[in-house]
Amino acid sequence: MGAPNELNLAALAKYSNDFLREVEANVEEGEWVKMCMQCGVCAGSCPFGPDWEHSPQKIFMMIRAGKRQEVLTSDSMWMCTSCYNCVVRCPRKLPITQIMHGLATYAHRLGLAPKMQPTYQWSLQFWDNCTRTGRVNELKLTLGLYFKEGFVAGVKKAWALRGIGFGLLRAKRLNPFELIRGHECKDKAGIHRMLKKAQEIEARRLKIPQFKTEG
Amino acid sequence: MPELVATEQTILVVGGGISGMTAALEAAECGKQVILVESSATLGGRTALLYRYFPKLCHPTCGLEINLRRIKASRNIRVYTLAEVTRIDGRSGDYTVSLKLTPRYVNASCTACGDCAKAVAATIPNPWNYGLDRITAAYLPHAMAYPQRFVIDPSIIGTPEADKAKAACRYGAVDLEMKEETLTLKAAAVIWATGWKPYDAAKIQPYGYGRFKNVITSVEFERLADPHGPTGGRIVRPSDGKEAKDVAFIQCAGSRDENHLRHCSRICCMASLKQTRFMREAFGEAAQSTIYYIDIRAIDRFEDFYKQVQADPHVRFIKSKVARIEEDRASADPVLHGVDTEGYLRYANRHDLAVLAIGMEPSVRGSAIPATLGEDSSGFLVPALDGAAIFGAGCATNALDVNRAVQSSTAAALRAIQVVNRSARAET
Amino acid sequence: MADLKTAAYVCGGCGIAERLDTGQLALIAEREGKMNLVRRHPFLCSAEGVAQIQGDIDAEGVTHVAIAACSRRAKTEAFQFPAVAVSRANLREGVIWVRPANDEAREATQEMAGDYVRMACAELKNMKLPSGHAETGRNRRVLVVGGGVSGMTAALEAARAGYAALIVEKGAALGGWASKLHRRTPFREPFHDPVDTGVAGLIEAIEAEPRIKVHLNTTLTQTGGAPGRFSVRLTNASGVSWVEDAGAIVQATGFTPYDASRLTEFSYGSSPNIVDQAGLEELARAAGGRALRRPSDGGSVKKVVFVQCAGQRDDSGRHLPFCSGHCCGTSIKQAMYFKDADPAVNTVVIYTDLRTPGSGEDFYRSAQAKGVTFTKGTVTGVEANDRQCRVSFRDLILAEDAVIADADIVVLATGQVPNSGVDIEQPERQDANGVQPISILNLSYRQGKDLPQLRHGFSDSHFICFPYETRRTGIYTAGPVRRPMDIAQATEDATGAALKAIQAIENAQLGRAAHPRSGDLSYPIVRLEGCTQCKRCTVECPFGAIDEDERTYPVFNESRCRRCGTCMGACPVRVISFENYSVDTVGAQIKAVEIPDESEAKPRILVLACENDAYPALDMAAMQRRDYSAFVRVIPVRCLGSVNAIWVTDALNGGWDGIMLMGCKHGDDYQCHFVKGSELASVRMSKIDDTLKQLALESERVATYEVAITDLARVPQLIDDYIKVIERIGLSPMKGFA
Amino acid sequence: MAKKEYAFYPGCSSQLRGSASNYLTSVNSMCEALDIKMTQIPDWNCCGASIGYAGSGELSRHVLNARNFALAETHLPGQDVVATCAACWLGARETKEKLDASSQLMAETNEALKEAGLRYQAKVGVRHMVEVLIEDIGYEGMAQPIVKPLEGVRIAGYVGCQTNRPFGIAGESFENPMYLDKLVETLGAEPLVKYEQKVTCCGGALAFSEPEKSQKQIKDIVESAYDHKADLIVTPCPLCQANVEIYQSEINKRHGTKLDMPVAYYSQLMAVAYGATPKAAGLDGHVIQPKKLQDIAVKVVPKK
Repeated sequence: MGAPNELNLAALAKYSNDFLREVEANVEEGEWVKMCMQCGVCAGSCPFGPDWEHSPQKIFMMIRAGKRQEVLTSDSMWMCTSCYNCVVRCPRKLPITQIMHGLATYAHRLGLAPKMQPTYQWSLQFWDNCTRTGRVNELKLTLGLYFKEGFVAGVKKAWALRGIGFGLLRAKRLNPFELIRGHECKDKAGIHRMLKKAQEIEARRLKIPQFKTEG
Repeated sequence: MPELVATEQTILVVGGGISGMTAALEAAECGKQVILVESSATLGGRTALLYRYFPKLCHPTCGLEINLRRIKASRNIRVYTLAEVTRIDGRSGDYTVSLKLTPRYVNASCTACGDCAKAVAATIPNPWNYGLDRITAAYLPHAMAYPQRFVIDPSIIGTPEADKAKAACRYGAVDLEMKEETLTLKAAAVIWATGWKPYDAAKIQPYGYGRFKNVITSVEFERLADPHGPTGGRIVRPSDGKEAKDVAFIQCAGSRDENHLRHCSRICCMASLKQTRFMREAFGEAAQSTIYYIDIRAIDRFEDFYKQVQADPHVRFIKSKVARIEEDRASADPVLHGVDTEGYLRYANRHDLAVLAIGMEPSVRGSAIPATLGEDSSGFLVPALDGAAIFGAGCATNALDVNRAVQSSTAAALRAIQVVNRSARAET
Repeated sequence: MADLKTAAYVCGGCGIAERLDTGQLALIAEREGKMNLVRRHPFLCSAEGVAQIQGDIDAEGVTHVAIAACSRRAKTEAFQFPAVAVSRANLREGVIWVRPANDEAREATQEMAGDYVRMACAELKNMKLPSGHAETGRNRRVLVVGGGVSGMTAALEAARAGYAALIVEKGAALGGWASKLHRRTPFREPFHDPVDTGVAGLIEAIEAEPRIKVHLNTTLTQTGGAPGRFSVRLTNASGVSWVEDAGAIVQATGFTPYDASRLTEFSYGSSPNIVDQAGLEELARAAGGRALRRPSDGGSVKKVVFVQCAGQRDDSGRHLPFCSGHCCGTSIKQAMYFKDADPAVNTVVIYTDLRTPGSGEDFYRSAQAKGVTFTKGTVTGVEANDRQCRVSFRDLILAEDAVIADADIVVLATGQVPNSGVDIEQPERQDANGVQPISILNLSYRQGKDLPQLRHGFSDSHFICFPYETRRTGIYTAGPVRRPMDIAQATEDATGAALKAIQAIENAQLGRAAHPRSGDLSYPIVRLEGCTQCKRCTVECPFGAIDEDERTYPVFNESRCRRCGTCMGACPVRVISFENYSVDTVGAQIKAVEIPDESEAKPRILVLACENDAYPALDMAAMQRRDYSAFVRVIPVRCLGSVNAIWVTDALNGGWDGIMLMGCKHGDDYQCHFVKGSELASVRMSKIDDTLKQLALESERVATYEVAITDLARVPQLIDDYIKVIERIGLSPMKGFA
Repeated sequence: MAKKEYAFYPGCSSQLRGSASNYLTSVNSMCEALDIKMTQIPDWNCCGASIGYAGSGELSRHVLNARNFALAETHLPGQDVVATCAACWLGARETKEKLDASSQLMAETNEALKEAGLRYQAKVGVRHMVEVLIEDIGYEGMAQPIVKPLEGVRIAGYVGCQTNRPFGIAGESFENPMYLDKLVETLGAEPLVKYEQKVTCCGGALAFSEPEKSQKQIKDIVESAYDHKADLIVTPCPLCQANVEIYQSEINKRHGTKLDMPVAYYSQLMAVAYGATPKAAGLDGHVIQPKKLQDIAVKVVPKK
């Protein structure tokens, strides 16, 4: 078998704390990752568990094993419904939901998040939508979602879901006027300044390039 | 046992389980005067409620019989049951202890003939079977009970039931006028061997103990397997009395968990491994056990036993902390949900019965130990640093198996003897 | 016995009077039992009943009391008359509680009770109140073999209780294994960091303790005697040899680390960068709190890999099959050496089951908080070049083969091999390190130089409830020689062993038996003039209590004896007996029973039941009112090993129809409190067939059973089934010949 | 008794003309009957919700919530911030706890708030409407105004996730919370205490991005209610309400089921029991009509 000098760099990074430290420094609640004892209760508690590739506990192990690329490009974090089952059951009290969100945010900031992951897109749109006026514009948000894959696809989807749409209209729970003039905060400008500042501060603290808000 | 006048030479042992009995006997057999205090109606403690010990699968009552015979034969031990320490004052070599004696309503004349039990109709949940069955309110705790003397349950005092018991006793042993007494005695040293209690399984919400009939604890399972137990040794489901041939054993039920007990309770892995043998004993080839675990802690020579069980094709090991249990509405089967973390395999396993390998909670908190005696964050007794002669023994000091508990109590006995001998030398 | 005065008391309480004709029983005691004094009482265990007995003892000079009431296990406080010999006829648990209360049962039940009264009287007349042995050893010093943490603790704790102690250490200094450590794992909260080993403190305390004497560079070259009077020849490095006396011995000879060079799969020895846990402690001590350097070139360390269970929990048969218990905690501690000195160092612990029981879980958490990485995996290989090591393993969580190729140091967590001396069963056997052990105690005992060993060479007690009960009375083991353990447990263990040593000293001085017949003053008395030097007693004694003199006569060492009576059972010429338990006390009972002739078609079955398990099981069956045949007569025996073949032949000759022997489980997981007793008995009984042939009797007439104390449902069943067997083969043809 | 006053944080969905506007309507009627004064935090803003994480990052989320706190402190001093939406409550409470715990976060947050001319002084308490009802009013208090007990209505209490975990209602269990059942009982209806899907996740915000997966969850939630012969499902969360109600038609298309289970807010039950008209109870805001409630709501009872 080969002596170390013949080994590739990827192998060298294996099972060092480099990536773990990176996560601790840059990911919300990242300092908890090292405390996982691999019991798997989070994996078994997740409602979308069957649908994702890596369970939280496995993600944590991958972080310790130095699998930076696999972790940050994984779609698993984006499957979190924020149900907090894992959090209340974790015997080590890890704030798993927050860590999953944090990893997702970090992946996005590094531009590694899986572009076509629907929840990824949805999450960005939501943030964009709610921060534009300070309040969510539900109609624009919904339509925005329908039309994100282009106009035709959007029309198709809207048509497919027309039952729901009309139902909500009838129930006065979808308001056409929102397209023209939706809810908004008076001090929009203040909110924008405040959020811009927040992102500067965070970028400063995390020593990473401030990321662009899309749209 | 002769009447003893406690003196500055006396060693007080609190707790009549295997640890307390051991500490008392080892000290007494060194020639020391010992007072052994037990809060329940009989000596024996938790181990008297076990069917078999790991790894030998021998019977706890066998060792209990020997220890009881040693106590009967000893001229140095005085036993108080239904007695609780309410206060300890003084210092090493010179303690004054207050004992609260709860009435048994049966005096020393009792011959354990059982006529009172025949006369009484009222029943209570059987504390010696963790309430899995009921016993008449006039009862002998269990076949090995010592003192071998009946108890009239306080719940029937002042009712006609109690009078029936009194009327039935031909030896004037039933004394309904008994009152709570307080006793003050002197002791040179105190050994605190108050043991442990099973962690409250209902607090482990995802497992539905208390909500789902067929989710029980490992200590309850022990009673099911025991011929002295509520089912006469038949392993059956609480919901429908059907034989439980496919049983799930869930490790770390309350242990190694910041939401419950922070410590590892040490015995649970071994207890479950042992209980898989009960399954084979009861159902032979039809038995199926599954152990859900994080780490199997078959420490030191127990590894041999672990290997034996691993070799049994009727026992399955899944490395997983079970996420939740759901009850099948029709069959009342517990269905376990979780993930086998060795390679990430999701499961939803149906069993006849789920047994929670329940954690060990020290029964120290709330008891009358002087402040100088610390408890650690898990509630275990820690040695006093101020030279107090109050020594922890057994599971009051750490999560221990029987063997280690006995080592610990034997050591505690010597520490107490050191104090007695010191004050004796000081006097002479 | 000049002033022997016997009295029998028949109790009518607990329904005895309703179910039995106590008048007739009293008559039996008087006419057949030949009791000087016979009384009936409606409630004998009452204060006033007891007072009557005591009165007779005081006023009438009664020396022997037969109590016909409940089981000998019941009402022990009431019926405690230390000044006289007492026998008990079990009319309650033994008769009325196991018999249906109806008329057709009445006659047989009454006969049963009658016989038990006859037996109690017969036994009584052959009993003496044990007086205790005259010359007892009075040496009060504890000799401790081994100067490690266990040994030093045992000596110190004994000294603190006021007893002198003598430490014999073969090495040049005290401290043992622990003195080679940099730090140890914490005993008490907070369980966060490695702490001082405490060895220096122990040594200081020992030097400051006037009651403790220490001999370094010294070994035991001969150990003889018994509790209270051990005589030990010591020899030091320069060959000087002398004798020291001791009252009891604690063997705390510790362990030797498993030889890592046997772990070829992990290339131990191929590079200084692959070390075992001992090796890492050396490095840590050398570094003295500063960052550890890479052994090969003193380079700085970036990554350390800990391989758990190295050569442990092994199925291949090449290494240790067991788990050494402390190693997970030790690796955690050692990983902290690195992390505490430099958090940037990567430390990876590869384990299959992380075993940190109790508060060890906190220590585990603390290591994780410090950034120690734990990986569930199995290591398949370790290789090294001049600078770095390469660890190949299966990551069990990520389910893939993985490699750590840049480890600066690899630590192999190897196990503990006990220093338990020579295996007396197979003296040629090498230990797990392939070393031929030399004796530690050099006992001059008939049965071998060292303590008997259990699985894997540990000299542990077999008993779960009685961890200190070795098979050599007065010699107790402590620490890792007993079972694998860490310092915390060894300290506790040594303190307990010190107590047992002190207890042995106190018992020996008073001539009292040690566990399990604690306090028993009886001891084996041998009529040497009748002895044929057959050596059976010396060979069979489970406790090696009997030596042989030059003419191969048995030499009894009372304070080594546990009073099981195995020697008595072994003796073909019946010259061994105890004052209150002998061939006669049982033999007389067998003869006292009334054997009906064939015409009555009432078989008589003798049950010899171990008093520790089978007899309590019968009692508890009775407490649950489980009926069994009225044809059995039960005699409790100290141990089935004490059953002498003559009892069997006498019974058969006397017309008994069958004999059931109920003893404890034997074999690997034996439950016999005297270790070998029940096994020996079953061996002897397998040979009884010849006797049966001589008497032209069916082999079924003698049956041996393993009975556990919980067999309360099974025992009555066994009895009733056996009755069927006897009914099948018919009554004994021997009736009437007696 | 003195009027109880709170700083009301309705949140985006429950505001006027929002997808849960009928929740707001019913809450108003309920509070009126219970003599609770809810004053909206002037110019309140979105909490960022649990789904906003990709774009937001931690600090922005805290800043959004802190802005609402600061506004409440200024304009409604001494009043607890009370949210009716589970996500708003969760987000707000998480921010409060994080800021209380970390002086650094607190400093950074205020540094950002300064841009909007605000300052958060860590004085506000953050609570969910359900907490107010249970802790400040109590079940007996809630029983007081009942004029139309909801007799004979079988109701499955669907608690969902975010009012239950990670914070939950004091004294309730994460796995089997009982407060909705107790409330239902208080109102004279029949609680289905053995309803298994109490705390099953409806998919939350992922109902939009992962419809198939979410609808699988919703299907379980509704079918179990049918198994227990429920007339309707009650919930404290607007997102749960929306998901579980409006996707039933989709599920029927997808799985050929015939789900038609009304899903109401606890506040609607209370409003109806307190004698509100169907409109005042927000019963007109449903895609699946809660007939049993409507029948009771239109019943005329003699004025007390």
